[in-house]
Amino acid sequence: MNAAVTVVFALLGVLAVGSALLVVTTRQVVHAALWLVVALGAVAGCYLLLRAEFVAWVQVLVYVGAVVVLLLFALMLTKAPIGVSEDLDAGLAQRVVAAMVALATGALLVTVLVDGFSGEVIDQGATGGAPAIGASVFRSWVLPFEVLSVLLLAALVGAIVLSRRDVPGAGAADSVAGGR
Amino acid sequence: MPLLLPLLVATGLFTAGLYGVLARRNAVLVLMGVELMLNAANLMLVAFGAWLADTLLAGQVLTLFVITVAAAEVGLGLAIVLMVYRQRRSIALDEMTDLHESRTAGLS
Amino acid sequence: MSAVLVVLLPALPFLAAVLALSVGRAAPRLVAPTVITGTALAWLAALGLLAGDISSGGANVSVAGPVVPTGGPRLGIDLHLDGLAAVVSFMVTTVALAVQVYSTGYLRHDGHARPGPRYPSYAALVAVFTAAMLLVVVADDLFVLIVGWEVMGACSYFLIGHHWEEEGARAAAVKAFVMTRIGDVGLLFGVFALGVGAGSFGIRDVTAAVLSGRMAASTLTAGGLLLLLGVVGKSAQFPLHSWLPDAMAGPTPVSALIHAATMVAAGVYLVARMDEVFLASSTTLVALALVAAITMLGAALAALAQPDLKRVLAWSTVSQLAYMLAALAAGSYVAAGFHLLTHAAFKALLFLCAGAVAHTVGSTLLADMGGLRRRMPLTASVMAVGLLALAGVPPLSGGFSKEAVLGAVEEAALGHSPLPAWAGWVLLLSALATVAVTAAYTTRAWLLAFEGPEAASRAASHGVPVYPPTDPPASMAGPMLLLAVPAALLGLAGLSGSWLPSWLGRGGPGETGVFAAAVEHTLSFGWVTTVASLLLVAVGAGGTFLAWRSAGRTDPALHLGRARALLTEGFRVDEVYQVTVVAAVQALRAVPAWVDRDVIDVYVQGSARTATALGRVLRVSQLGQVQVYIGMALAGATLVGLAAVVAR
Amino acid sequence: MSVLDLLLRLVLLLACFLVLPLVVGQIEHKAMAHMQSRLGPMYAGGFHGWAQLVADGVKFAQKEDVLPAAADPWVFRLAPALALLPYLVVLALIPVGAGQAVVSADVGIFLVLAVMGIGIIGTVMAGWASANKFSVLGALRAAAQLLSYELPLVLAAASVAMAAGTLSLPGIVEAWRPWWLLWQLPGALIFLVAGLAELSRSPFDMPVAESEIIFGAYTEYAGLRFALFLLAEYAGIVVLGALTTVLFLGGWKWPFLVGGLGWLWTLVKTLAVAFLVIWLRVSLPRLREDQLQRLAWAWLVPLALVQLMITGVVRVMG
Repeated sequence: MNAAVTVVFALLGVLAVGSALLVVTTRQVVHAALWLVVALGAVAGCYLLLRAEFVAWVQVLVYVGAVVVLLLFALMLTKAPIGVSEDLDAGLAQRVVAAMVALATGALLVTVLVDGFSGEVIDQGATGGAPAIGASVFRSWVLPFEVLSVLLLAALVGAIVLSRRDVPGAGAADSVAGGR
Repeated sequence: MPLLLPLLVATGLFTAGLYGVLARRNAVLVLMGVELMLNAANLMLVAFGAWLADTLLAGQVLTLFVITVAAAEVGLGLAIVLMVYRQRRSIALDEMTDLHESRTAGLS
Repeated sequence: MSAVLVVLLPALPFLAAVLALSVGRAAPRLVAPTVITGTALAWLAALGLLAGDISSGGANVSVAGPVVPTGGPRLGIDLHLDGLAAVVSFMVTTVALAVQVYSTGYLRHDGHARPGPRYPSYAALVAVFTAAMLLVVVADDLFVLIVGWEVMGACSYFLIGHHWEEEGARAAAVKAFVMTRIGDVGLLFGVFALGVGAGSFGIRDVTAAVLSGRMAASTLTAGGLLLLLGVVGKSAQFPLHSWLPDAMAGPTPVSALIHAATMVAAGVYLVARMDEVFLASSTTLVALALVAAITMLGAALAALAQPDLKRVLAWSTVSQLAYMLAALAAGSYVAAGFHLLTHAAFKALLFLCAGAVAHTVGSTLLADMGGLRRRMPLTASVMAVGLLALAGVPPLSGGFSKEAVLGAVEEAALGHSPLPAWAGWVLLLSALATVAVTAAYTTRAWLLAFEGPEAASRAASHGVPVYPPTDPPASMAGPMLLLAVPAALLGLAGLSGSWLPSWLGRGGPGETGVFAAAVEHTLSFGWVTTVASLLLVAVGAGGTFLAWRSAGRTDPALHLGRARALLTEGFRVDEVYQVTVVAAVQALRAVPAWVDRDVIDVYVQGSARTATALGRVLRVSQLGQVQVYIGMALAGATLVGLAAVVAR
Repeated sequence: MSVLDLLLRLVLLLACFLVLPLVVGQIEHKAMAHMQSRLGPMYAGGFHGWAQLVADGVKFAQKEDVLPAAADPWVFRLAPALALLPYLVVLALIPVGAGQAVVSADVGIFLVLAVMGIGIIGTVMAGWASANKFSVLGALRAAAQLLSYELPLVLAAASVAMAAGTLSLPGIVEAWRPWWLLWQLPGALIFLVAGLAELSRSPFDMPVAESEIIFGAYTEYAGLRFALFLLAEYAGIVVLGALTTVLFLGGWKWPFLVGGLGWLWTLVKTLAVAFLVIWLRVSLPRLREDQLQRLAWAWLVPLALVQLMITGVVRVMG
């Protein structure tokens, strides 16, 4: 891998971390979701540079295309306002503690990682094309794959049961404006 | 490319996500923090997979699985959030404390 | 062929038991045919082996199994059948078969076509017991023998506790288990001592080592005394005898099988099988003789005063077992084996008769009987055969075998055996006294149960429906009649002085040894003892009869006065145990109780109190806010990670 | 490929991206007009008003760029670009002839589907940032519609990919055989219907239903930004036509005139599909919201699964 890739990766990484910080600090709730799109897209770019092509596009398809849309959907259903909301963050004390815990965790991770892997170099990523991934998933990982499919089904059923209103005992009487 | 670069990026994402999970009141924003942390883990998986030049592509396959689980988690999480919103007209996490023990009740 | 039969001997009843247990719930009808078939097949195998033994003048069949790697003395899963084993296994299977058939009738409740719900497990346990006893008989290794020995004990426990809803049955089961266990500990250590001393746990290896003088005298004495402890426990000899009368709480067929003919005979059999070990050490031999002397007379006296027919028989069993041990102490395992056989026959017969009586009267108390001779003629006649045999009246079996024992003991008293002469005299006097007492208590039992007026208050006192006692059904009467034949005629086998010795022979070079000259291998009847014993029988029986007549056909034991209560309670040995052993244990039990309450519980309750107190403190942190929890968890995880980093 | 070559391809792509939607728009104007027994624009440019849309563009450019007072300015401004960009990327991946694509990707069809999903974010952003109830409703409808129809779309495309044994778009065309028209017919129909729904085209145009919610997410837009949304819609038609062509209609293949002129056949087929889309708009009434969801979950998804199963069976047997 040449230096250009490293530089691009570094830029993408800065973009990802920067937008991630904006996700967690912005005081406009929809902006958080939009910054999340940027962060996730940058991570997808990182995958591409690590030659995990398939993973990158799955990231775009599932995260950007579906997860973020769902998040936006939920934000709008819960009446996200335009402009600054004051009630997005917890109190100052909690934020300070949260920052300390997060920084401590980060510092620990950095310490461990630098200690363990400084000097290691990625020569060539294993190419993650669709055929290779497919072969791996359906040969070595077929059992976890099947388990995951069951998990997805369970999540689907759970989400439907949670959101339906004609299930006895589920949901409140009032309704919310929405396109369903 | 030094291996440390993607690892540090992942650490940054994780730290940011952790802060989001801990410091936000809005449940959807907390879920976003969780997504960031999951992405950090994914990035590490892919980076280590690339470093090891794993022919089985374990890192990438696990990343795919994590993405799948994350999708399921978001679907359920948002269903719960909407449910809570329907009940209380609010999704502030610090108001959802009904399950904690009341301070006046004794041990029973 | 013979080897296969030897293996099949214990295997068949065991397989039958397994089968019976597995089908017992689903098809209770099949249980009785299964166990009877298994026992009958084992009986056939024993018959075949016995025929071979008789025709060849001594069986000698060995089956070598796998050798267990112990790193020490040799431990092989070996079986061996000699003449003694062949005869005893035939006896065991015969009694077992009779008991199995008898049980199908005995466990049938009134008005029911089939045996009760506990029958499958009962029948299977009896079959397991039979298999275990046969394993003991044919074992050629002390550990194989112990396996059978312990399985017998367990089966005995379950079968005594058959009526587990009764307090007495439960207590008797536990008592039997614990008391025999005390003896078994001795047996186990004796086996260790002898096995290590001989370099092998094989029975014939041990006896060979004893005969060749390779074993140290101290090892021999210690091992023999420890073995004797096991024998005393299993064969209910003084001082570990008191469980046997209590074990009469079990069903009567069980009493017949286990507590008369087989399990209690296992101790005698063990001594007979390993008599070289006992004969080689005069200390052991004297101990054996004293145990036998004390037990036979004491138990016979206790039998004299019992108000319960089954307890009379139980005490007499204790007494008769002591007779066999006396013969062994005198050095004549042939006489002991002879008495073992005849006793098994007539005592099993007596128990089956007692069962028949109990079954129809609804009680085992002598006071509830009386006048049964007219009501139950068949039972009365076979009971008479058994009682006469027990009293030792020729030409019934017991007469001959008892004479053989007395003859052997007389030889010992005259100094013709390894037993010291003084011990022989003690033994002889005790045995002769026992003859008289035995005649007395058999006469008393007969008079009270079968003569005299019928007990009028029988029904009223026990709430049993009033109906006249009758002879038992065919399933019970058949085995009784079957057993009556050997009980009457088996003694004739002793007419020729050489038949029994050849049948009971070891059939191998083990016959010749340093003690071959000293040990009696023939039956001898002394004129003096024969005449003396016949006179004593007449005295005992006649005295009892006169006492009965003179006291208006009431219990002759009333003449015993104050001693009666003492004898009824078996010389109050249990009370002695109560004030010594039990009291000591109960005193000691305060120590673990104190440790448990004031040491261990303090920690337990302390941890509970600590947890409660900590809970009060930690409850403050339970705000119900999930982020606080996550934050704390992560902070903790970070600290742990930090510690790991720093510590490295 | 050299830099010059790449540059040339990009210029061509941009030209196509600007011209083809205009062509489709003009066809829509005229075809609708004639189907409704009227003439449509006739004067701009001369022959049958061919320059009408160019004139419209100039008009849009002249209009004031209105920003609602309560709007979120950044998101409001960014939304049209985000709605348009994915179609540009997708168009770059379409192979017009053998080896003739601006960019060739190994996982082409997957990439296309992934990128097309992003477009909806532009619509949602527009709807939310407009600070208008109708706009939010429109955005919500659009998002719900996209989430529902993404599944049959992906499944139908997966069927073709399975049939061809590759995810590469040129590879699919190479593997295509005429009898696939029959084999993959249900998949093609599902793909077309789901694509229409993703584009919010009639009869799935509830997100922009002018009689209910004025113009949905685009209500507050005016001038060039509105033009960009319109452009995105027509570019979407072109992309849908091109994708249907490549996946189900054999791309550049035809019984004759193959050598070198494959791109012509691609163009013809694409425009034919685009015409079909216009035809449907004129012919069918708008579905209700619940009918739309029912169609997706009760018909298209099961049908797509059946198609996938048939494809699988044929592949394994063959």
